[in-house]
Amino acid sequence: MDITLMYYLIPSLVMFCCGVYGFITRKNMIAILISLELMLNAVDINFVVFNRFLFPGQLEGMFFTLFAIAIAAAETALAIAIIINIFRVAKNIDVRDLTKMKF
Amino acid sequence: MFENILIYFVVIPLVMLGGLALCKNIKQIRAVAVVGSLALVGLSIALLLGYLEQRAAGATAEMLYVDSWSWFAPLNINLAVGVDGISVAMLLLSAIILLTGSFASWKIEPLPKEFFLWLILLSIGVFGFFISIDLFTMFMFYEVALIPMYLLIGVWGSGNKNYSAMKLTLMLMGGSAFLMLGLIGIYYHSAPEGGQLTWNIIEIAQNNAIEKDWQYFLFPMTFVGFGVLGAMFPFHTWSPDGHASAPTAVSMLHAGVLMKLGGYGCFRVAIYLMPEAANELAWIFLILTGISVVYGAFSACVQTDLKYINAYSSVSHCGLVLFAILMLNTTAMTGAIMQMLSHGLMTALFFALIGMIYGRTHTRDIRMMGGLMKIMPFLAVCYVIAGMASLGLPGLSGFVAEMTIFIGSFQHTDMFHRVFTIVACCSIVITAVYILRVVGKLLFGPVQDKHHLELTDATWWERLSTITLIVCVAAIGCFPNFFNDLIKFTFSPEIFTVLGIN
Amino acid sequence: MESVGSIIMYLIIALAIIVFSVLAVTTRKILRSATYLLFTLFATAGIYFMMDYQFLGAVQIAVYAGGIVVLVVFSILLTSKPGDKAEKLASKRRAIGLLAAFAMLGVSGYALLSRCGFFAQLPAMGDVTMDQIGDQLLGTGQGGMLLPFEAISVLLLACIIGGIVVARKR
Amino acid sequence: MDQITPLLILALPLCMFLFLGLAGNKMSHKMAGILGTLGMGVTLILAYSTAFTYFFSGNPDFIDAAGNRLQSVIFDFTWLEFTENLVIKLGFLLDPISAMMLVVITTISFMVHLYSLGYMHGEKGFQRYYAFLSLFSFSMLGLVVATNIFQMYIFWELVGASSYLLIGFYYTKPSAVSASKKAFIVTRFADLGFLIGILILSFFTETFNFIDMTSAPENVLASTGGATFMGASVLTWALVLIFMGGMGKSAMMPLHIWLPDAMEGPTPVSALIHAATMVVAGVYLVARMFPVYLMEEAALTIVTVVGALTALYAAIVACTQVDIKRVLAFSTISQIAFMMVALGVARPEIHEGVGYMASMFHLFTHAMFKALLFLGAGALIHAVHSNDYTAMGGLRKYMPITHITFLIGCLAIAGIPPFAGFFSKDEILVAAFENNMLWGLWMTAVAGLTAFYMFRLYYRIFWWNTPDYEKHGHVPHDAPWTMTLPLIILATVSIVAGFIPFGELVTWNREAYHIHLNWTVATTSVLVAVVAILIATVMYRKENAISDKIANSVKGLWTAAYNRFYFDELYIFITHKIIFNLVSRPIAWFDRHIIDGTMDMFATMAHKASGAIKGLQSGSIQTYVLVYLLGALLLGVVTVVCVML
Repeated sequence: MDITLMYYLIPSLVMFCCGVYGFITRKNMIAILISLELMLNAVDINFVVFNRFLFPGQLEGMFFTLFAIAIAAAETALAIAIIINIFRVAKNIDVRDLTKMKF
Repeated sequence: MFENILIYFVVIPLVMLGGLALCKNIKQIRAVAVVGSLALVGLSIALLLGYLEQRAAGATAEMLYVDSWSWFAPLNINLAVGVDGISVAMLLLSAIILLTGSFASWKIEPLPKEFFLWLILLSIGVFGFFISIDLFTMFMFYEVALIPMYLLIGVWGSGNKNYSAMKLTLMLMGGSAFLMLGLIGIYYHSAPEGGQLTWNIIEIAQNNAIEKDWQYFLFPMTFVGFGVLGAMFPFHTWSPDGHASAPTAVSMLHAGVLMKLGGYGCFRVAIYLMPEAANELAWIFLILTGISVVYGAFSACVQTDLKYINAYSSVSHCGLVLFAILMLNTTAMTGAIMQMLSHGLMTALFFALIGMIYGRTHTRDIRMMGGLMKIMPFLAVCYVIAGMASLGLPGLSGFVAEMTIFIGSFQHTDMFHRVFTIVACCSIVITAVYILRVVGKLLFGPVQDKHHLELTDATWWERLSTITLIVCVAAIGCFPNFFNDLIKFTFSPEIFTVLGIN
Repeated sequence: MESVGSIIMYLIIALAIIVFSVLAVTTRKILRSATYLLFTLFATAGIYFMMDYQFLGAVQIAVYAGGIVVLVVFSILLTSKPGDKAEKLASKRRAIGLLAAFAMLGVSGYALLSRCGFFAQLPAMGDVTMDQIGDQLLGTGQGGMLLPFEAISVLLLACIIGGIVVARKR
Repeated sequence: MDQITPLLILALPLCMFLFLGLAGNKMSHKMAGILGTLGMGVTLILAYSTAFTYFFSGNPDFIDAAGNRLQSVIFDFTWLEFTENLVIKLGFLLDPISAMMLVVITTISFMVHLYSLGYMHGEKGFQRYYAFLSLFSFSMLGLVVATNIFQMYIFWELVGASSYLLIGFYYTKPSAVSASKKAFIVTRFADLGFLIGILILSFFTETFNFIDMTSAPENVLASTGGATFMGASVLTWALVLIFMGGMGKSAMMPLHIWLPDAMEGPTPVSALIHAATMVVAGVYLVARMFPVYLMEEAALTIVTVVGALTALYAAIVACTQVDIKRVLAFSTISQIAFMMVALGVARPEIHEGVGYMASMFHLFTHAMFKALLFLGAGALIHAVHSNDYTAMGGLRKYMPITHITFLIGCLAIAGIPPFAGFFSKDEILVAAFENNMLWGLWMTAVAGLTAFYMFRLYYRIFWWNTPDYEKHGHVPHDAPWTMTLPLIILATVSIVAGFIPFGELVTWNREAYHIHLNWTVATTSVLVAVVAILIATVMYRKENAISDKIANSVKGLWTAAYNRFYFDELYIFITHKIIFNLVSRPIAWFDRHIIDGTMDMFATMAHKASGAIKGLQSGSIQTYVLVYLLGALLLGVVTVVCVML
């Protein structure tokens, strides 16, 4: 049995769909963040496997993943800062209850 | 650029804005406002004299002091200026009303500095509009004049001011939307045989450029667009609410000058550039404006708020302006411009007086007041004079304007126009009814409220403001031929002969 | 034909990714959710190793599993008491989520499977050395990534400052 | 003739108005009164000299070799130029009627100025009063010397306004305010007709100028080209509409309702404006346009009918009124109607248009004796402090001068020779008889009624029984000389004015005409008048119940006449119930609720629409993601399906 490109894409797709599901259904902001990370990861995998299978000599896909990881880290840090700040003010991190900033 | 006198009509207010920004207290603010508006009055008188001199020397061009500076070349937008007799008269009117308006808001509270800033910004729009002969800059100044109105009413107004400010702004903006469509349409059809498109009014008019089919579309657009500001039925309802809520000086400037922008625009753009369509579609608007005239007057008969009465009266009088413009003959159109001048001055006088009375009695309901002649004779006498001007007493401006309109309109060879003229004539009786009703209730009779007995008569700045306006009203009323000649020259016979009208 | 070992390896990794992602979004305890995320991330790192990108795998473990998840866990501990359970999902909400997820799965899966080009074999590739990575990451030549690198670094800086500013006690 | 004198005649009162109006508050009552009176006195002298020059100087500008008087335009300034032909000029037209009017106006006005010094003594707003009097004099003088119809319209409006101001002089009194308002609005309504008439006429003739119109009235008729409107010729329409303006000012039925109420003003004002000068403006207007009216028989017939009806109506009503000023007011209406009838029946072929001459003659004499009567009434009111004759009686002993002068006035108006009224009224009756027997009889009857109600008034005031004046604290006595002097002067004029050879001076075609009494008509009318006076003597000389019995026997008619045949109620019904409640209020409602409601509805609709789609911008990212995803998937599916197909 050959492990072809497809075999890597399927789990990544499942992971992405899980991310979507989580993102839409969860109320806890951290849970949403986790779902977001899942989706990001799925995309990372795709970058890497496409790079590896289709353009083996080059490294752009890998670099993009690298950057994505960096950005994800930055984004998570910032998101968590915001979450904690919100928690401090509202004692709650349920997205549906946080409507104060809406016009 | 600065050798053209016209540009100073925009420069002086700009300098005033700068001066105001530096002001520290109310005295300085007043000084800036009065000195600036005096300068503007002086400038407009200088312009009038210069204009007459040039005409006397045989200048026959339609517009004098014409100049143009490129502003945005790809769309051929220029800052093009030029004046004819009408603009000169309008500029003079605006300057006078700005001056008297400054006096009338001598004690404006709160935020006097901001108030004058917006007021002067508004006047930039007005002056800019009257000196422009480029459709785009004209429109731009038009908008500059409209926007400050929102804040002026919304912040310094009285009563239901938020609603009124919003309504006024939105309705006028609605009109602008039509107008913008019309103006852009004119631009794109300004050169039907190819060549450079232009926004310049004179060029478009001289080439008689716009194709007839397009005129049928563009004429209603522009006429309605400006007509909204001219309080044309059924787009007049912003006027009562807006005027009722606006502070004194704003009411004065708005009814006195801003509504004239509508009439002026209707003439300068809609009719001047698209005479054929104007000729053929006039009947629709004649009906509407004819309704305005009578309907406004009837509505004014039963109002109880002084400002509402005057606002409906403005609807009636401004309706007469548009009515006369649509008659498309020299006499009636001259009358229309005279009516603009006359109405501008006398309605400003009215609003000034109403503001002063309101400032004392804190009510505008005529049922709550009475016998003011005894308490504040000066203001009451001025009010009677204003009323007399409004109902067309000879020797004051209203009579001259109305008669010119009626005579001119009746010269139309078409039966329809003549019958409508007679309908419009009826307004003079109704006007008498509502004016005398107010005068009788407000000024004569016994004093209604004992507290009113302690009120004082006009202060010196109020006297100055009203006397200036009364003198102007009487000047037009007594020496109409001067203004008549000034205005009449403008109506180049060509546009009428082209159409074969009169 | 792959070696049996790599097939088994693949199966474990794929299974782990699928199971732990599903668990991560379905569990009602937020701390568990974070843990499952950690496992998913490890599994992802496994894929990177299988792809012969050792460096990337290491970064994945170090930054993601080591950094981000720890941050997440900390914030969870800061914002919720242990044993807190998310309330049960309303069935409508879950239905919507499931619909979106499955629709996504269906459409994308169909698109994947209908493309036979994706059945490509794993081509041979030499090891990616650190030299190569370094040269290319900070290079300006063909495939050089200096500009994005710099941009990312600025972004990171901005995030650090932003994080401090936002989270700072007033 | 020099231009300075005529210019001064107009300018002096105007300057006096401006001066007194602006600076009046700063000066004392006496000062203002004397200034105003002096100004008017100078104007009087100037006007007299002008009229004298016109009639008797023999200047070729004024009279030609054949003895025909000429119309002479002394000056004519362009005031407002509409088109080349339609120009409003302010000028000074001197011809027999304007010269006569100059005399009438300045005489009465001077008398009133003088009289008011006493009558208005100590009133608040004395200076204002004199300012308004001057304004009125200016406007009225401007009206009569108008060279064109538009100048006349201008001054027509100005007299209306000054009349408004003077009626409302006691502005704290609600009745005065409403009377002034009524006067202005009713006459304004009539002026609308006048204006439309001017519009129509000027549209066809392309001129405002009186001389152009009246010297060649055939051209006026020809210029309309036989156009008709609703069955009547356009010229008839124009003339009738212009006459409508005259009806308003001259208080012809049905536009007369303002005049009785106008008596709310000070009495001297009533004498000047509402008896002698302004109210005859309508007659003057028709006389001015008379040659044009001759072109349309129908228009003249309308003038006659309106005049005749009004004359009878006003005479009947006058028989029942209690307020002495109202009796005089209705008498004025009736007498003006006489003048209208005279114009209406005048034809060139009847004694060379004697009606026209009679009308002007009556205008002249009536101005004198009616002003006399009003000023007399003023003296009475001044003495008794009441307008009602019920508060008077037996006053002949207390106020001899007033009594004699008032009697002279009554005799004059009743048409007893040799007083002025006899001659002028006689000419009117002659003209009426010559035109149509019916009109002659009708007007003779009205003349009889006139004699009756005047003497009814006279007896009720000066005879009847004497109330106990002492009880009320003051005994009536004659007024000071400033008030009695005008009475005496006017009484003298009323006695002698009838002997003025009017026909020599004023005729329709300005040719001299020798008046000769028609003895039949004269005898009849004098007989009727004497009988009427006798009846009045029997009924009212001493206190008795005859009048009450008669009143009770025709109670319905009496009540109706007492209530002026309910014209006021009719007007109030029309204005309040119909115009205000059925027109204005619905329009105002329509404006607020329908028009404005539509505008507000647009706003509300925009508001609602944005409210409806606001939910889409919930700010919930989860929803955004869901929508985005589903949308993207949908697009994907669509693409796939398209690719497959």
